[in-house]
Amino acid sequence: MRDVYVIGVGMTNYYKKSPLSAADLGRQAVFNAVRDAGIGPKQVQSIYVGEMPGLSGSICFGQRVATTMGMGGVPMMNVESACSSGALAVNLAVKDVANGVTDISMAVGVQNISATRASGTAFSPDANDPEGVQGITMPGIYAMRAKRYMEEFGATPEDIALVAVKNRRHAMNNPRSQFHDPITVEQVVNARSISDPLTLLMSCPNTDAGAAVIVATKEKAMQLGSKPVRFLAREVTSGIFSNGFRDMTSMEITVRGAKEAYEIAGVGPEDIDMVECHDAFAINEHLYTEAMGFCGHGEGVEFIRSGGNDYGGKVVFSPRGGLLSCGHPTGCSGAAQIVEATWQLRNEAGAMQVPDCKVAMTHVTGGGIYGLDNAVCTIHILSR
Amino acid sequence: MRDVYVIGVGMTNYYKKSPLSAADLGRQAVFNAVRDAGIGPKQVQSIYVGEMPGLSGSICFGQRVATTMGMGGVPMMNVESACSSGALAVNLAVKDVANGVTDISMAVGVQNISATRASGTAFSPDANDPEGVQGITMPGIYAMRAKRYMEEFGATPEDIALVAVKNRRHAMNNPRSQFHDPITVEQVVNARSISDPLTLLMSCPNTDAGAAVIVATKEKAMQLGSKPVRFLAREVTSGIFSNGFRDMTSMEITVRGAKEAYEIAGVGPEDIDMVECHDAFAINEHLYTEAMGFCGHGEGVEFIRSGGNDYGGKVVFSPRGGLLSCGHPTGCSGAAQIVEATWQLRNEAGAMQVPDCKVAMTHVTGGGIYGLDNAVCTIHILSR
Amino acid sequence: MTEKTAKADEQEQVIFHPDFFKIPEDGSKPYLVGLKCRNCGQLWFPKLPICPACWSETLDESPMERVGKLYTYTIMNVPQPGVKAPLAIGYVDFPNGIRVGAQIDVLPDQMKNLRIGMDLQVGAGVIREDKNGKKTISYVFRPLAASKGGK
Amino acid sequence: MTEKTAKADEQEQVIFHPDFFKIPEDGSKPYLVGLKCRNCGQLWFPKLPICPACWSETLDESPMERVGKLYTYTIMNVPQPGVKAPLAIGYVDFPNGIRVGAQIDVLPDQMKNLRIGMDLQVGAGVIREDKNGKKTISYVFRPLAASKGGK
Ligand SMILES: [Zn+2]
Ligand SMILES: [Zn+2]
Repeated sequence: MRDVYVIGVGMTNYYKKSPLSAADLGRQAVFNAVRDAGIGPKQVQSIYVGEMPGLSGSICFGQRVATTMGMGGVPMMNVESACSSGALAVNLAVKDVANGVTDISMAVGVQNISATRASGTAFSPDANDPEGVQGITMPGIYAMRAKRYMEEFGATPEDIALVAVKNRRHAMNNPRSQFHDPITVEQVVNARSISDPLTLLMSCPNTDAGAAVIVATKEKAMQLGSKPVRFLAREVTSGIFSNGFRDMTSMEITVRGAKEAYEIAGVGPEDIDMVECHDAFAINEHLYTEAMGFCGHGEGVEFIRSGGNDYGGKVVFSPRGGLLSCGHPTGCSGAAQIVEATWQLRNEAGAMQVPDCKVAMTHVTGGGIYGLDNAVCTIHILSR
Repeated sequence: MRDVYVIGVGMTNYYKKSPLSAADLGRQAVFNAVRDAGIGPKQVQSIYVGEMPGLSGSICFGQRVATTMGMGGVPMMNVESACSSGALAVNLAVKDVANGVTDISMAVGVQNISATRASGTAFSPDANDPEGVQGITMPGIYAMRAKRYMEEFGATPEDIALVAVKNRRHAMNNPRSQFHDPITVEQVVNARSISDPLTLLMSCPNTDAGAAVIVATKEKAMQLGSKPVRFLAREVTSGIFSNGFRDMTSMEITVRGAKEAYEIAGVGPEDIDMVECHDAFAINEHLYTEAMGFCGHGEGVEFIRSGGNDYGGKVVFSPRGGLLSCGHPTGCSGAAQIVEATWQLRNEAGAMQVPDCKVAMTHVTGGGIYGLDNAVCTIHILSR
Repeated sequence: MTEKTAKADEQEQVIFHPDFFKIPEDGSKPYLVGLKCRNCGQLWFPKLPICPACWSETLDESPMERVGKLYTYTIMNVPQPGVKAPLAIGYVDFPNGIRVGAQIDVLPDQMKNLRIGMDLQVGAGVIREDKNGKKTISYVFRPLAASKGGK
Repeated sequence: MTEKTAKADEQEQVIFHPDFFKIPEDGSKPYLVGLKCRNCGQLWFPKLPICPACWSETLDESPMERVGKLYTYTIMNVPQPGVKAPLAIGYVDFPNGIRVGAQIDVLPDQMKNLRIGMDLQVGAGVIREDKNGKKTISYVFRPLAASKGGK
């Protein structure tokens, strides 16, 4: 397998309500990424596009984005696994270059949630999902994890709020994030309850955005003079069905996925300078700092109280502001994380910059299906 | 790159209205394919699932199918490019084995159209597609191709009907096809007009079905004692945007895709014994026999009049009955074609058997987007 | 049958899902139906076409005990369409080793009494109602002491 | 403006798409707006954010001639929701080398007179109407001799 480098990244803003159509969000991200790479659009040899047609009703979304940019005539596929869709697109693009299928490939992630029929309501359940039909929503599932976590490990609503406050503070430095006003623990705890104990400010908002990542061989990256950002690992796995007494405070698919990713990358949690994690709800950083091995099971409370997940701590979680304050454009988020990690590894992250950032990890799960921790988990580890 | 073999295939019936949910159609196809391969379900190392969430509203469809069969914990992705979705899944599974990523991978294609909101109406246009908003439908586009083809090459409605009659005759031998009654040229020509000159009997019906294909290395195939069916080529490409005076009787994306596939496979049209082509409308065999090089441009009329596309002719098109008489479960069709081609190459196709079938080609396009011949084209060439 | 389902009978209703959940006609209490694999002995809920563990197609119905322990729960204030807020939902661990997620049928002013670890029993209830008043009946959980409460 | 759009003014309506299609306020005839890339000279229709050929962001509006030749057409009898059957649609080739697909506004009994190669001109018309009567106005093609016909 060949080493794979990021040669260009592009993003739109994270919009509450995008002024652009979904296709134009994609086009803007692609335009920015191609310009960032300094290549011609026709040098891209395969294209993968993550979007959730189950929300948008789209058909051949990627072809709609790319062909009117003169990028047709190459292998192109749309990929979906809920919130991991954009990360899957990156996975496939990197795999093409790694296996010698292409020298330059592109991944795109897009979601225009505000233009979607389902907007403003919780995601509808699959008619045949026994928990979906009962009305269980994604916030409901994470609320139940939070409830159990609080019971077992003594976390308080204020502990959960700490993550929302931190990620908002980070977002204030991100020109593209959806929110730039500071919030306090008190405000977070007292915000409207979405699903007890999670409040509105502990939950990621619906968001529209597009992101694009162009990857290439080392030779191409050097020819182009790209600042070196290399993939150490790309991991994608799926949930394991169980009817039994799963520990809902231990995120099985992320524990397994992170372990595999570390092994492939040849690094451990001690080597990771920053993480973009799937912080769809504020409890997630407790769950994921543990699942990724930054602290032991149940130790997330103390880890986060002591700032272990912040600038100056062991690892910076969500320097861009996370899903909590950038917002969560579902099909886009997995790709957006890699764009933001690339800027950090290039030392181009401005006020968000994680000092001396050498290794970054991006992580996104997705899919509420009964009997699974999550349907999917996607992890990338990148190094400068 | 390693050689890749089909080791197991599975299909459901082609249903007008499936008694099974979409997920259960997928499970039945997977069950049959795993049993056919003679492997254990946990030996499958990666899974790709083609379905159109833009029609069904599905999220993480493949994970819903596979994890309750104990096949979770492996890389799994849902892929879509309209009617090519199932073929893209096969493309990715084969690519994993070819590149040494896995030794055994599985592709699934499923669509339950009858359970879909959009059922019974033409596909809704993307709100931003300038032709979609004008009301142009897929039947409309193919009708316009037919109209121009008739004008340029002297084809008559009876010529177009010949394809529907032939494929119905083939379907009578297929226990899984949707129709088993013979039809005549007169019946086809006089059926209700869908979009002039195309009648109902010249158009593929909505259909529900699932198909699965398991592929592996030569070593695994030999260990399992599989009858050898090998991929000579897997081609996927996308449309090229143009506002100019395209020749709508020459199927640009298929001309290009077939040329590339032949080159990779090291074969030509003269070597192909059978084709499963995208005969969504009866005019398509005129267009595609030409685009694939079985006869020259404009010569499809005579080629088909003389039975060049039938048993005893140069190449058998759609021995299973094609989309016209099996029906077109969109996300499934690309995978279903490969299942049926495998049975032919194994000499297991019963009354449908193409005599001494050595090399088979499967072909599916998809996606109505203005400025493109088609959004996508997917071709596989397999040999015994 | 409970008060809730009796009232629902007046309008169109569906049971989700007759294979998952039985309401005996003799008036005895509703229960969940587990599936036990005849080959490997593994238990599953709800019904699946094959055993996920061993792919046996022979699974025998195995009625589940009616009382289990609440593993975790939440009160959802932003529900799906067709479901009214506030809505209590939870996962209940049954003695046969199976965990089931479903609605907890308690009045809003009783929701504060829910506790992780408490006993809940299976009952029948209306779990959703569409715009046309069509109701879906399924299993719900109720506290032991208040099994007849409506919403 | 044509009779058709004047009538539509009585109810809510949208123009698809003001960048694609101009209905001059001085009463002169409607026309399509091509885009000419200032860098490579390529013509495009309808408006795109960048030139697909050379990625220039500077594209100048280039009004198109109003008459073109019908490349092919069909009468659709099974339309999309919001569109009435029978509906004639076709691709028209304009002198600037651009092909445009749109509805052909002729009465059902005139549809048999459509011919490949005939001249059609651009007009304004109602191309769809949703359940609430909201109309979409856009460009349509009409035979030269009968440019005032309604449907
Ligand atoms: Zn078993
Ligand atoms: Zn240009």
